[in-house]
Amino acid sequence: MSTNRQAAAASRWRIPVLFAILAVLFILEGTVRNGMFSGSWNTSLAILNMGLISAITALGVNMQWGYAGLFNVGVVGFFALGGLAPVLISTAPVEGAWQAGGPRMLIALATAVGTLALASLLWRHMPRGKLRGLALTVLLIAGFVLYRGLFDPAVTAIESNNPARHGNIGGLGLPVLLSWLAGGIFAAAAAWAVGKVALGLRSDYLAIATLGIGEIIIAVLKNEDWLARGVKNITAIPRPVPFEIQLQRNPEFMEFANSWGMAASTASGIWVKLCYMLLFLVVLLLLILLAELALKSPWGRMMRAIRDNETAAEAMGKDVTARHLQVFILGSAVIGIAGAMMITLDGLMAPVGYNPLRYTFLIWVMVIVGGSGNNWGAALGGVLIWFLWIKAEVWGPELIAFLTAPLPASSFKSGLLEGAAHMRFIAMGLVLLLVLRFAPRGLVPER
Amino acid sequence: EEIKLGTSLGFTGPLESMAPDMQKGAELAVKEISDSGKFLDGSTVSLVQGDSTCADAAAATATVERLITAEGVKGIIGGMCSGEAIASLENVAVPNGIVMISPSATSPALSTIEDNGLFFRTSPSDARQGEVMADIIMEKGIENVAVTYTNNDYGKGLAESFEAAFTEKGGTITTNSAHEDGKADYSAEVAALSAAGGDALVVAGYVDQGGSGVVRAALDTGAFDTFVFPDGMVGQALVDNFGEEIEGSFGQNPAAEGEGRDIYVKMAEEAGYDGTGAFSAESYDAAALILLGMAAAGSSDPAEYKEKIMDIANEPGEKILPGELGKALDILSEGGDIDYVGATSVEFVEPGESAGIYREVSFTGGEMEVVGYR
Amino acid sequence: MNYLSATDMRGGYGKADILHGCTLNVEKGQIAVIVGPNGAGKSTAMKAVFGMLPLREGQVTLDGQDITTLSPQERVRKGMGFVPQVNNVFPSMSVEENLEMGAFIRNDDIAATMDQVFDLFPVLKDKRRQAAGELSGGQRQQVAVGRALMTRPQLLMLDEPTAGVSPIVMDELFDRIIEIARTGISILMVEQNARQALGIADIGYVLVQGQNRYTDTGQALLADPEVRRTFLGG
Amino acid sequence: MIRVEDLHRHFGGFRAVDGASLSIETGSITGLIGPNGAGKSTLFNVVAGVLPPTSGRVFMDDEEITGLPPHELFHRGLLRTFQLAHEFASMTVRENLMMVPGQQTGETIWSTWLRRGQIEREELELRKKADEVLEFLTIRHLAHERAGNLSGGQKKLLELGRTMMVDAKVVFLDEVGAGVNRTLLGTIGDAIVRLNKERGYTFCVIEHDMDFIAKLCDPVIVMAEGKVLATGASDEIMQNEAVIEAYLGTGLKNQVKAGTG
Amino acid sequence: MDILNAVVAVLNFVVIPATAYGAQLALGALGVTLIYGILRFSNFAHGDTMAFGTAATILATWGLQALGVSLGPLPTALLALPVGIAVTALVVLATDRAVYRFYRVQKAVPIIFVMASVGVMFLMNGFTRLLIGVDEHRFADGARFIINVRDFRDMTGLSEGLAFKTTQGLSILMAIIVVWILFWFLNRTRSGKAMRAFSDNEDLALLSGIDPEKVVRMTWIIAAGLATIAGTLYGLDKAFKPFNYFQILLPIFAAAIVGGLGNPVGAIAGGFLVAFSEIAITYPWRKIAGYLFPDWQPDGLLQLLGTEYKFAVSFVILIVVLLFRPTGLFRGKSV
Ligand SMILES: Nc1ncnc2c1ncn2[C@@H]1O[C@H](COP(=O)(O)OP(=O)(O)OP(=O)(O)O)[C@@H](O)[C@H]1O
Ligand SMILES: Nc1ncnc2c1ncn2[C@@H]1O[C@H](COP(=O)(O)OP(=O)(O)OP(=O)(O)O)[C@@H](O)[C@H]1O
Ligand SMILES: CC(C)C[C@H](N)C(=O)O
Ligand SMILES: [Mg+2]
Ligand SMILES: [Mg+2]
Repeated sequence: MSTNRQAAAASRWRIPVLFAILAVLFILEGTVRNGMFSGSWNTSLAILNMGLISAITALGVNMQWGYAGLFNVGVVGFFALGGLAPVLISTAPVEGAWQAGGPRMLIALATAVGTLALASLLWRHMPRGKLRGLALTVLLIAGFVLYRGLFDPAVTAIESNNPARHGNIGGLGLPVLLSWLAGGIFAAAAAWAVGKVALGLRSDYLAIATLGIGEIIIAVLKNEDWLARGVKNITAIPRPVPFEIQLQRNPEFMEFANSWGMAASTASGIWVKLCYMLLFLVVLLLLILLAELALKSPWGRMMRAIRDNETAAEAMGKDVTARHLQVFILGSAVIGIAGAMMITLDGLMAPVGYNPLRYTFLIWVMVIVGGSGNNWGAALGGVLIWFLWIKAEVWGPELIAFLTAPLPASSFKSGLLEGAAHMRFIAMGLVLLLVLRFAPRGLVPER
Repeated sequence: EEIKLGTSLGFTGPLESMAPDMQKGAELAVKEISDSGKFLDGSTVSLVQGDSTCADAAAATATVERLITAEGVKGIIGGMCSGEAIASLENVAVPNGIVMISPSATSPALSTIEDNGLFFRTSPSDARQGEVMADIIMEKGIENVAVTYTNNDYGKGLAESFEAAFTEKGGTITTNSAHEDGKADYSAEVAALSAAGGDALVVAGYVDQGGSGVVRAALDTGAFDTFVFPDGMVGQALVDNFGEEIEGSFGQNPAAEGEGRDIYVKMAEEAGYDGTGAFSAESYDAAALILLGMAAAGSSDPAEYKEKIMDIANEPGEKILPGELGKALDILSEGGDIDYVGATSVEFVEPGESAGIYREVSFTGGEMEVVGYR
Repeated sequence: MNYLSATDMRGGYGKADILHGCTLNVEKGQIAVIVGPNGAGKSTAMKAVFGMLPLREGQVTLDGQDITTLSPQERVRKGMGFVPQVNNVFPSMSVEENLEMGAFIRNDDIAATMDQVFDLFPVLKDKRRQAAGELSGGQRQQVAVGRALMTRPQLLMLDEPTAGVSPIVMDELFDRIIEIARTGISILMVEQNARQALGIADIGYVLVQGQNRYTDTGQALLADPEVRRTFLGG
Repeated sequence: MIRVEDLHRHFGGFRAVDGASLSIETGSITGLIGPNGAGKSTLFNVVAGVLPPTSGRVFMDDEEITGLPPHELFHRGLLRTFQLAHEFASMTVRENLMMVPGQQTGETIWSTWLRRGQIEREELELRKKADEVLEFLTIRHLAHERAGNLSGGQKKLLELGRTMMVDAKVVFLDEVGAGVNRTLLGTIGDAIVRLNKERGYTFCVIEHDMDFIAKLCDPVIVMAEGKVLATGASDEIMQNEAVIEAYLGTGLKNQVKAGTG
Repeated sequence: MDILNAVVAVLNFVVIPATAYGAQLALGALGVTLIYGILRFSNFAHGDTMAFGTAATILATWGLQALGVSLGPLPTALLALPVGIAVTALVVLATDRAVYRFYRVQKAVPIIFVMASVGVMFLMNGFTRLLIGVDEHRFADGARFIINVRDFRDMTGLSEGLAFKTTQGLSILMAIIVVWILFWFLNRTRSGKAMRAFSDNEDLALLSGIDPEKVVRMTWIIAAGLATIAGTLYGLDKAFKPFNYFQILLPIFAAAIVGGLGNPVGAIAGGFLVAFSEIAITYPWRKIAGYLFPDWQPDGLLQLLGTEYKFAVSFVILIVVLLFRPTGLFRGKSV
């Protein structure tokens, strides 16, 4: 018992201390210039901003894994779907696109959804047997033919509308912050559909299903040009913050920058990044607050019970399926929000970039290193791992230069130095293994 | 003064095998200028390497951010792939007012991007290559082709511009379908292409990626034996990989007539790397242009030298080949004019990209032969 | 001389000790039974004897040899067999394979021993090809005991072997245990079915909070009203 | 209360439950005994909705409940314990109990953000209740222990404790006694009787300890090979030839010896 | 004649490539499934282990070629394979000693092992590239074809050709041999049974006198062997490029999981299921229709879905399979 209390006392300080260390890393990155750090606030803040987005993503994954034990390996898919929101909600409408095929497209999509809904009704309400199978097949085939009949011409029409520049359906021109919410909703809707189908699967089997769904979502984003130009990318997505150039042309800001003794470009860069940082921080803290409130209450207890033993939780009256679906949707929504935020930050939607290594596994690393089941841990892991991932680009080659320094010049040494870029992976691997070694349950363990 | 330039190339990621030779190209130009001692009152130049990963826009942006704000580079050679190049240009280079010259980002989207005159590229937009390729194929009397492209903005953009040009000229495209890079197996793609048929297969992909995989599977199954290779495919690797198997195939890549390229390849050989590697020569030119621009402006401030780049790239002036950068510096310091030709016969059109002179190659007897320029 | 002698064992799972100087002795061919309330540390003591728990103090000797520092699998080779209280079968292996695994360290012919086990637990013979994880609770328990018997140990340790087995099988089991003991094998077992178990015990230990509370012959313990009331359910 | 009609549950070709029909009267403490592998646990699992039946129907208060999911049965007042303890291993013992009651305000996610006060109050109640149950089961001192660290018997107690957290109508106990100290088992028996008398719970108890069955249960149902073999008062059953042959055995000698010893 | 043409076309473009690819996936999936079954975690480093093993084999092959050794029509790499396996086994054992053992002693939960394997994946990934570089290597020598298209046409007079590569034949043959040996080992030998017992219940295995460290070592050695063989066959058939070996991890995992994790038969079935669904579903039937119904001139390609969705299709199939068999075709484990 006494050991318990000691552990509790230790963990009370653990979180602030770790966050303080993290803050120091970023301050060093912003101020000190040597082989390890760049000494640029712009760099430091840029890393931090993406780190905050990663932290939110990690938070979403943590909800699914840490609270409920759902093994979602399709993170990249939900993240990408969230990224679709700024494109569809906030970019300017594309002239002629809607007239070309908008309504037809909506009807086609409605047909598809309707067919599926009808099919599931049929499945539930018809008695078992051959007839049911037959009816279902006929319905699905008819629905598919009808859908393709409506869908294909609509796609052709939209995509042939100025394909070099547009060829997509365009956005609604709404404020970009709204699209963050929409990103969450997109991802949540997909999660609902996926969850309905796949949540019956356990652990690694769920993993492969979600992995597949992630790949499918990415494939759709890449190949359905009418949606967001596919691999041809959408650029110039609106921003919620001023452009650096605008600031540089603003005399007041210039004066302000001068009073700090900073060059215009540096100051404007920092300013913009600080604006983003504030926005991201607000979102992150709000989400953590909500998550903590939920987790530290009977809801969270119920989730842990379900994670520990589904059969028993079910026998104790908890609707495991519904809860799984709920938390899967919530977590995905959070991932979607993060996805929308990243696209806003990048100002670019490039589906080719969505690769699972970066947007699924790296996020998983963040969650586990941070400490799964713990919101602060996940956030910490998110920022920290992102920092290391970026710094590994510099540290890797430094490391190998250091290691090979004593070697005499030879082709072996130059070969090693040439491969220095790959030290990025080695450095990342080492960091991961070291953290896991010294904090096997994560930096901030669940309890 | 010590001036720094940065490279932002995909040293890790799907094009990791292409990046090193590009880096070497840039290094060669930097070294040549730096060692000449004639640059901006004896300033030295150094090159800072950055990893753009080719695929991950966020990582590329972070890299360029570091190069600019932390390393303080005055110009960037990169990005490598169009998507990532656009992201880092819009998010970092333009806000910070730094010049970026990409050796290899060829997406048509970059022609119209808002860049404040900061972005240039030593490769042409793919919009042009489509036309050239269509001409070449038509002239061979082939009217029926299947197209497979790597599923990114480069591949798709090229495939679309080619399709438009080719059908315009009366040809037929039996299928125009994508392949993903880095997949384990391309049998399905080849099966589909073969079923669609066609007298030749246009492979708008990367030679050390899915492009080769598709060619391999197509050869093995006998689906096609004539291939058309655009820039992502043309390279020594193609000859090494397939040798006589692709007898009778042909292709084109941006590279201009003249000794420039041969000189560069020789220089590269002396420096111990392969100068024929895709976009390696373009990287040399990109670095040279930035530095010569600085020399012409007499300043390393991007806001000033960005204005000079079009001037030095085009006529009038004395033609400058690779290895003659010292001479160029001399001319510039005397206030003369130069017309940088470089390794790829640089000729810039508005808004600051290579006009697009292509070299037509064919594969006979296990060798790649240059048959003409257009 | 005791065949097994575990003296003054101290140890636990984390920082806190569960065993506070517990001593267990079994002579050759004897049956020793440990009883006690839930959570007294009976299973912990068994694990300690088997080397699955680091001891902070105390010593375990087998046949006069000090085995305190040996690993569990080395103790198996010294002739100890153990049936844990939970997780005591290989769930995805067939019943037959479970028994074979029991004989893993033996190099001689195991067919005869297996027949003996099947004689003892006839159900298992019918279910020999079925995965142990699909058996009923009591059948699993029988597989678990059978597995340990396959080792042909010199010292057989059983943690609640009769939990969940039906009366008829339980009687069989106790009869068989007596028989085994007669062949010179020592038995150390934990039982909640204390009255039957103490009935056949040569020596009984009552363990409370990691300490020996009473130690006596089985019959004597059964006769002690205090012991009966507090530990044996009246 | 519970009626089972011609229930079958097959595993592949094996008939674990093979046409069992039985009923559990409201207010009774019904014993369910039978040799190992008779199909008792399988029957439980089918009734409790864990396994779908191959055929046959289950009724509760004349309403068909065949195939309803366990959580729904819980809300109808049907509770069960598991033969192999199913504790929530990483949660504390007290949390294991506190999570049981349904309809907690704090279990809907919106209320965790909006109705903190209400939740606080409910939690206090729950904590008190949980502590009472722990007290009763003699494991109050373990309230803060991880449930996964409990001893085998303690886990069984926790299983039982969970059913005491809510007002149930019918409780299925699958071998609560196995591995539980006999003195404590006596107390548990008393508690079952008390819950039955005072709160009107109906019980169905699987147990191999015949003393326990005899003291508590009336009637007793005997299963063998997936079918019901006999039903009756416990002393009747103990004399039943078929039951003795299939289940009890004649060799009660140890027990007798112990009883007189 | 036309029917024969149709059959040959399907064989050439669907059956043979899918079978060879399926065999390669199956071998990879066997390694994954073995680790999962016995050490109970999904080993993300398996793809890079394959890459490393192949790199080692290639280096050995070059060595042999430099010595002038050759296997005639068979690739020299087969001779180099034992060297590759040995080196990989050593590396993998060292990794276990340095990384995984620690967590085993701690009895860490599987996800920690998974993450540790991600760390190992990064390391191996880097080391392989340092060892052999990032470029593509072809190391298949010997005869390329058992039958090639031209010969087949000349032989049969059909207009469709049929190609069967040596490496495809090798892949299939090796898969059969390796699988057979593995089965025999796991189900018939003492060590094999000890491995299964260990996978079922580690503590009880200990109580039965099984040395857990020995089991673990054995598992890693076999996994290293499987990885090297799978990687080398794949590299021989396609080409070796370190980057691709991370990509192939995806279909390999899909195969292992859909077959039922921990179940070797499942891994094999899964490998073929994945390969065939990728290749067969997106196959356009126009040519075949042309042979079978010469009068019919369809406009489209008669393709169910474009090849850009081939992964999507194969995953949809996997998901459907899992919906009906939640732990895979052959009832796998789940931790
Ligand atoms: N999943 C399964 N697959 C195959 N057979 C099974 C499965 N579950 C149970 N059985 C078989 O069904 C029969 C009945 O098992 P059940 O668990 O219902 O017995 P029980 O009456 O509860 O016995 P016990 O008193 O030993 O707990 C047993 O013979 C068992 O082998
Ligand atoms: N893995 C563990 N980690 C921490 N504490 C444990 C662990 N296992 C058991 N304990 C604690 O040790 C004490 C003794 O447990 P043990 O299993 O030895 O009891 P037991 O006498 O066998 O009880 P039972 O009759 O219920 O099986 C218990 O209070 C239990 O909570
Ligand atoms: C490296 C190059 C082949 C890149 C390609 N041209 C692109 O724009 O993406
Ligand atoms: Mg115990
Ligand atoms: Mg049972």
